[in-house]
Amino acid sequence: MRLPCPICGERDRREFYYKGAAEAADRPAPEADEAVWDEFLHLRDNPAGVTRDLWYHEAGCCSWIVVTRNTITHEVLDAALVEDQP
Amino acid sequence: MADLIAKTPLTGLLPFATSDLTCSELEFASITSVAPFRGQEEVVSEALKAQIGANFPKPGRTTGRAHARVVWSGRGQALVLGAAVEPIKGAAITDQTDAWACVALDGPGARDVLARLVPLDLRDGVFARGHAARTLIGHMHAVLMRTGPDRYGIMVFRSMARTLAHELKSAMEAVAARG
Amino acid sequence: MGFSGFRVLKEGLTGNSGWTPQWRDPAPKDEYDIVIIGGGGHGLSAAYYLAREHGLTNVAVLEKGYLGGGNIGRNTTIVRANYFLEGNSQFYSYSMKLWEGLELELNYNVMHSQRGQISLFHSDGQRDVFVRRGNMMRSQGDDAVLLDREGVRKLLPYLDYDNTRFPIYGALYHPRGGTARHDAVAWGYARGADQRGVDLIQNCEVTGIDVANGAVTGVQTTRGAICAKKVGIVVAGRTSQVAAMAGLRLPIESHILQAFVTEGLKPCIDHVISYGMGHFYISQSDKGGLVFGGDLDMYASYAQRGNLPMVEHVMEAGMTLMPMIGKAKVLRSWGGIMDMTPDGSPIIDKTGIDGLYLDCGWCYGGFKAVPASGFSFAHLIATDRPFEAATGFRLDRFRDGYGLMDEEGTGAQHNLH
Amino acid sequence: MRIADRGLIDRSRSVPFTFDGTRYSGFAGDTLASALLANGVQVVARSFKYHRPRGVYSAGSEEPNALVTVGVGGRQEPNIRATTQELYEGLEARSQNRWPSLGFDLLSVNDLAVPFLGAGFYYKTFMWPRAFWEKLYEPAIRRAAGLGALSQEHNTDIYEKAFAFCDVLVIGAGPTGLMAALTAARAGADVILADEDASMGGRLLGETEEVDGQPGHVWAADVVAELAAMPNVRLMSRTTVTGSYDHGTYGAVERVGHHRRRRPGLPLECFWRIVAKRTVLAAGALERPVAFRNNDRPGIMAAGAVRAYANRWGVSPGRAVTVFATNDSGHRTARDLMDAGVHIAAVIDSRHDAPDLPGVQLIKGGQVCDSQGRRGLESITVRRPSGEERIQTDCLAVAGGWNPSVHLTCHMGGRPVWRDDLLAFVPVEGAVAGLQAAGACNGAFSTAACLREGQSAGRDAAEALGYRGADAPLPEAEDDPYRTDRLWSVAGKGRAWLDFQNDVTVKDVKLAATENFRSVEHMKRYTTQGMAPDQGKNSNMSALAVLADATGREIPETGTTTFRPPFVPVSVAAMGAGGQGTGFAPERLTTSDVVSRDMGAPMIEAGLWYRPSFFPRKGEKTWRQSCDREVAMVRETVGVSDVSTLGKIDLQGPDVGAFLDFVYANRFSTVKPGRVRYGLMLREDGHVMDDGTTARLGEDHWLMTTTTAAAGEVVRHLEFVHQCHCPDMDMRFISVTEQWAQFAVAGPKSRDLLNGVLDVPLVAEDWPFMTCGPVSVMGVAGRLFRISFSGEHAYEIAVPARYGESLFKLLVEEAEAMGGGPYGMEALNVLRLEKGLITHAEIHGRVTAYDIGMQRMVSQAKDCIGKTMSERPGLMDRHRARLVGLKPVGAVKMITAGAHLYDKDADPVRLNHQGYVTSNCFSPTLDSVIALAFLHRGPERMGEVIRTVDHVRGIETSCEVVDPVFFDPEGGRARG
Repeated sequence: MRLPCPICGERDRREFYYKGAAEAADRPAPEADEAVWDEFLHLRDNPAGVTRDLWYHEAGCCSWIVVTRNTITHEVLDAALVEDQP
Repeated sequence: MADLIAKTPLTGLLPFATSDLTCSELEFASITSVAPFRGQEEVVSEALKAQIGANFPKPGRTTGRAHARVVWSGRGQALVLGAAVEPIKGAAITDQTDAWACVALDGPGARDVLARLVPLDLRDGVFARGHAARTLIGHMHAVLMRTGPDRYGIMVFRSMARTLAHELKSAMEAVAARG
Repeated sequence: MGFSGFRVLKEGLTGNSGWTPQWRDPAPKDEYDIVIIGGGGHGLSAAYYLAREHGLTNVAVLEKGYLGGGNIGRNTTIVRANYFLEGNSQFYSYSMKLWEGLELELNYNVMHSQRGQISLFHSDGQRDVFVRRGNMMRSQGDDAVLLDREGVRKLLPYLDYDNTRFPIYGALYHPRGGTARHDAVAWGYARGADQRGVDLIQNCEVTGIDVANGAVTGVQTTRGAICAKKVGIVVAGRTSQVAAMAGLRLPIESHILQAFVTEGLKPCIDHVISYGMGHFYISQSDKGGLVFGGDLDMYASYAQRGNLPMVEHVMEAGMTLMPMIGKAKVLRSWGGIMDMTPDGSPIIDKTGIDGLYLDCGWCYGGFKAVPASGFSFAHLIATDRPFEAATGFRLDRFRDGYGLMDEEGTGAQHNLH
Repeated sequence: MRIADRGLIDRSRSVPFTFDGTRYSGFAGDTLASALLANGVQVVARSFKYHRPRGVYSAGSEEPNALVTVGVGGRQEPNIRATTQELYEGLEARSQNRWPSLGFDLLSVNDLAVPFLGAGFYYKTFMWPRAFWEKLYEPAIRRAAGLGALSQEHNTDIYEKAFAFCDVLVIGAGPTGLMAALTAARAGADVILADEDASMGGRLLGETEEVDGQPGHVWAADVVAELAAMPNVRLMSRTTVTGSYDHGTYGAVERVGHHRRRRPGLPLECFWRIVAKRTVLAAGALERPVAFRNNDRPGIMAAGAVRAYANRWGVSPGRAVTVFATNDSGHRTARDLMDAGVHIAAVIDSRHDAPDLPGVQLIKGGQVCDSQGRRGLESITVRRPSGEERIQTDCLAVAGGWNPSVHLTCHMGGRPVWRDDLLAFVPVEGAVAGLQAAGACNGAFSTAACLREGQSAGRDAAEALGYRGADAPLPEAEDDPYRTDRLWSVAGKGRAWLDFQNDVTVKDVKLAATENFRSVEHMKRYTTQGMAPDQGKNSNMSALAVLADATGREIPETGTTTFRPPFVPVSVAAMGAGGQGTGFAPERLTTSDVVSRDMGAPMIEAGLWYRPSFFPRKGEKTWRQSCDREVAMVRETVGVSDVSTLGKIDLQGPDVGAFLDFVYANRFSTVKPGRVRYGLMLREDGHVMDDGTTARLGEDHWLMTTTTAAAGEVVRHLEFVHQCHCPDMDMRFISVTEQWAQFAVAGPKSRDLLNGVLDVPLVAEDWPFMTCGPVSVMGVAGRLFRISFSGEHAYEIAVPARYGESLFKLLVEEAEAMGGGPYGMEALNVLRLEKGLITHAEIHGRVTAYDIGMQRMVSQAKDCIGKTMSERPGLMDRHRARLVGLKPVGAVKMITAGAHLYDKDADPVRLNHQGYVTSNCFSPTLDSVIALAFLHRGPERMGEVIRTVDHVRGIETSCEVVDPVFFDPEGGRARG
């Protein structure tokens, strides 16, 4: 498996750490409802198809990356730095 | 009272050579990490240029020359090898001189040895002289740079010097045994 | 038709002409009291116990492919009861008791083999954690023996004791742990459920769950609509999708776990060995193949196949621990879909919808749970109350923080358990 | 039997070898199989279940029967295919799965019990009595099963792994692959051509058909020579591509040393990860058998293999050869053998309209329905409309049609599609991104078609990458149409084998269908069809057809089982190369490592680091003696310990304070330059992640420390928080763990000791507890931190790592002169336990700040990672197990970590469980065993007497619940 790091280019999967669904980057306000925090931390769409998830180029440039990927085919559709996300 | 005695990371572990390949320790007078603060990339690059004659490198590249080389070492970060760096306004500077075990792998077949350890495309058109990468060597995080047609620089954390030497030696022996 | 050695002899002498189907292939009826979605190990087991324990036989199991085609047929067949957290420990202990009577219960040889499971440790700190585990096991009447390095050497003389990366300090030995023939477990439960009147319906994919006024009324399938008073979802690997049909969003992320089997070899590994430092576990099947596995590939996936970095990691772990397996050749690798939860422990619970029940989140520990999971799920569906040994598997524990069962201690990141 | 003047072997070089101890001789270029056949060895193995005698069946890696063992001890390798094992001088091979000998195998009695050993028989019996399964039945089954044996000794061979990258990977160097590689390479693409065989050419090496007017093997050799001379081509022979993986990654195993005597340093195998932008699969096709009664007898072989043995190795597997064909492949075999002067007793072709074959007895519309022979084949029974007849023969060549090797196109979930004109499955296009199948594996069976498809696939691959060149001209070659009869198994009584290796017969498949194992996956699992070392390469297709027939379905409707990697079995040692010994993970060594070992300190693993356990002195017999002394030393004089392994993170920038406030539970922005503060870091789920001290070195410059084990995790976490949650915070951080060697100097005389090495002595008022600052250590710029993990007046001194060893030596010498010395992890642990300080034994991932009595550190005045979730009711519940100290108060003075806690009079059973012990030690300071534990409602139960029970060790102790800080609770010693 190869992933396109926006900084380093295409690299072997073994250079990356995987965290999970991209919503882990969208932290709720501290005072948000318990249910909102439960959604953020625990509940997942977990799609069988296109998903967005967070990878860390740990053995590379140390960027956190949002990868848009298909969980059935493993096709990679996009990769972008989390920092550059709107 | 005696002075403190300095010891390099690979003392006693290298050099090592096979018939056409050598692996030896690289010693830099200093290694300094330079990380420009937000929006200071240009300023810092200019300051570096003024100080040591080399700009801040683009990702995956080195700048400068043997005794004052700047190697890109990650997101918003580079290592200055050799030349001392005075504080630069607009950048976080840390002394990393003692943090790295540095090795030069030199000779025909160097790429074959690296192919046993590094998950990178090292073909000429892809990883040319002046290129650098953060990657893995074996299971170790590394900085890899190509400094000549058959010459590469490899850096790993100091504490892993013995493992690095062992991995390189095994790969060199296996390559040599194929003849 | 009963199975026995006598029967095998008799059939053998009469040309093996008297064998009959081990289960029927009924057409789905329009309505059942209970529909179980998912004909895997847990679903078949639940159906069996609904009939066996609760006399509920107007039950259908709907399977989109073939019976036992999911993780029950794609695992490393390990059966153990060595959990240490309240909630898990009693459940797996109960499951072990069911395993120990399973052949006679099902009249099916599932080859449950209590060859002993050995969990190695590599530091004093790890030893202390294993002792805590062993004490939990012992305090509920299960078996756990602390072995020192020499004790391990006696049982496993072939490990590398001198030159391995993480030296072996000792092990927690669980003599009742072992393996079972995974497919046979599915088939045994299927045959037992079928014999008691449960309809096992293959090639029948559920495409919708019908809910009216907050209560389930049935399911839509590729073979037509089926009404049901109660519906149980037990579809590891597709849990999130099926639950979404009822509007549920679950604390699950699905991941690949690869496993491997070598060519058949003469007996050399007599136990189940767990090597935590390398995320590696191994046993030898009755056919002689070394069956082993490692950690998740670590990225969400439904592909049922993995990639080389984890393959290599597993093999390297095997080589540092037991370099005698180096010349065994890997014949086949495969990947299962693991429904990972935020604490690494499962869910058997009601949902917010009346009559809709959930049995999921088995991470990569589902095989050994098959008997007790089915038993507990059947109890929940039949009585609307959780079975005592499974009360910890609440769906909302993550939200309120009560009774989290994070055996690994790695926190609310699904893939780390 | 050797045939004169045939083959590509080198008859000038004879090669001696042994099989089961008997000496034989072959020629350079032979495989073990060709040499055994040349020497007339017909029986080479025993089958898996019935222990039937078996002979060589094929000439490739798909071989189902001829599996042998080579080598002994750490080099013993079972299940080597005699068909791919190249002969070399001194090769010693042994047969397997037989006892006492290949000729007389006791377990062949299984063959008499056949009626009782059908598919799935074991699911129906061996259930009574229960205990007999593990004790009697299972061991017997296990002993009988399996093929070869491992020696149970550590591997002694070298294996390696490597990466390779290319534009175009061509898999298989037959006519298709050679043409594809040549076309792509001439266009300018970087090409890797990988082939399983020692010589490239594929089937051209075993056939007599001409290419471009010259023998096929000559054409192949010319192309290989051209490719070898091109700088953009890499030829990888003896390399089997074993699996396709995501995004153009392929696994491949190269047999580097199997074909020769061991050469020192030479790896036996190399496992390659090849990354290709485009791939041409030219894997060819495999010839399938036809099932008929007793079709497993030695001497019955694949027709293509029989003529390959004749054409490539100059061997005839028999003196009177018969052929059983459903297609023209059998005719070619007959023709080639006749040309070589071998007697063809008969050709039996199931096709009534088979083409004529002059010069032999051709039985059109006939079928072979049985075979006879004591060990090997002696005769066959042929059925034709007019009746049955026996024909004497010692070799039957079976041509049942060709199965394209679609495997690599299916590893990523692709399902092959059925072609009724070929009676075979072919790859579905696009099943593997970037891969194109061509030639025989794509259903193109003539040489000309292979060359055409190879050329076009090579061109497409190159063009897709922007390379264009003139095509290599297409050579002339045979373009015969392919047509095979629909014959999978011959009707009749008795056992007709499908899977030779697992002894699965047509009857077994039918029984499975009868018992409603109708899904192909059910049939496979119930009968074990296709699960043997050849992974069903020889048998799956026929078994599928038999199942389709038995269940009244068409073949495509019945479907295939899933093709899984690897394509051929790959050794654990190859894929796990580098792992044996200590290579599984890097070893991290501190600068004091050598000195510590020289002092006799046993080293223990911590994270990936090695740290000294204790420093034994003369006369000390146990670790406890050393540890007690080291503890006393620190409490009374001074001790030195290397703490460099703790993570150190340098943070700079105007927003560091705000950042630290966010990642730590407590506040840091208020720390003054020159001061140090202890911090607690939470995970977002509200549990404790790590702890450590952070020093403010300057206004915008901070240094965070982490625990050794969590250093990597913390850096990753900080990057996550910064990049994902607060990218606008202006700051930079970097690990400086490796830059600094850092030593704890602890004890009442610590300042005195330091003053011996510092250029400017410490002034007490300038260095109160929890301060930091720069120091000069014998002219070297260092850092000093007044912090304590022992509860004593203590410092940590840091110098650049190059001076680490030297400073450590010096500190130790000075300390010893003052009555102190170095201390190791054991003493460090005792010192911290006496002070109730936590490590990851306590913060094990399931505890909260509340559980460890630090809930007040979670600042209510600010947000931080983990704060909201730490306030979940379940995490604040007063019944949670919370940190306490324990001291024994009864007759038993031992408390052990891992013991469980119970009320004093309660039964020690799970339902009464009250908590557990996390850490324990003997405290020489207090002359007592002490322990830290988590106890339900712990802090409310001070003074209560409870019971610890260590069931597995059989220790039960009455304990008093006490404050976790056992020693100097006011902290006067550390501050003083």
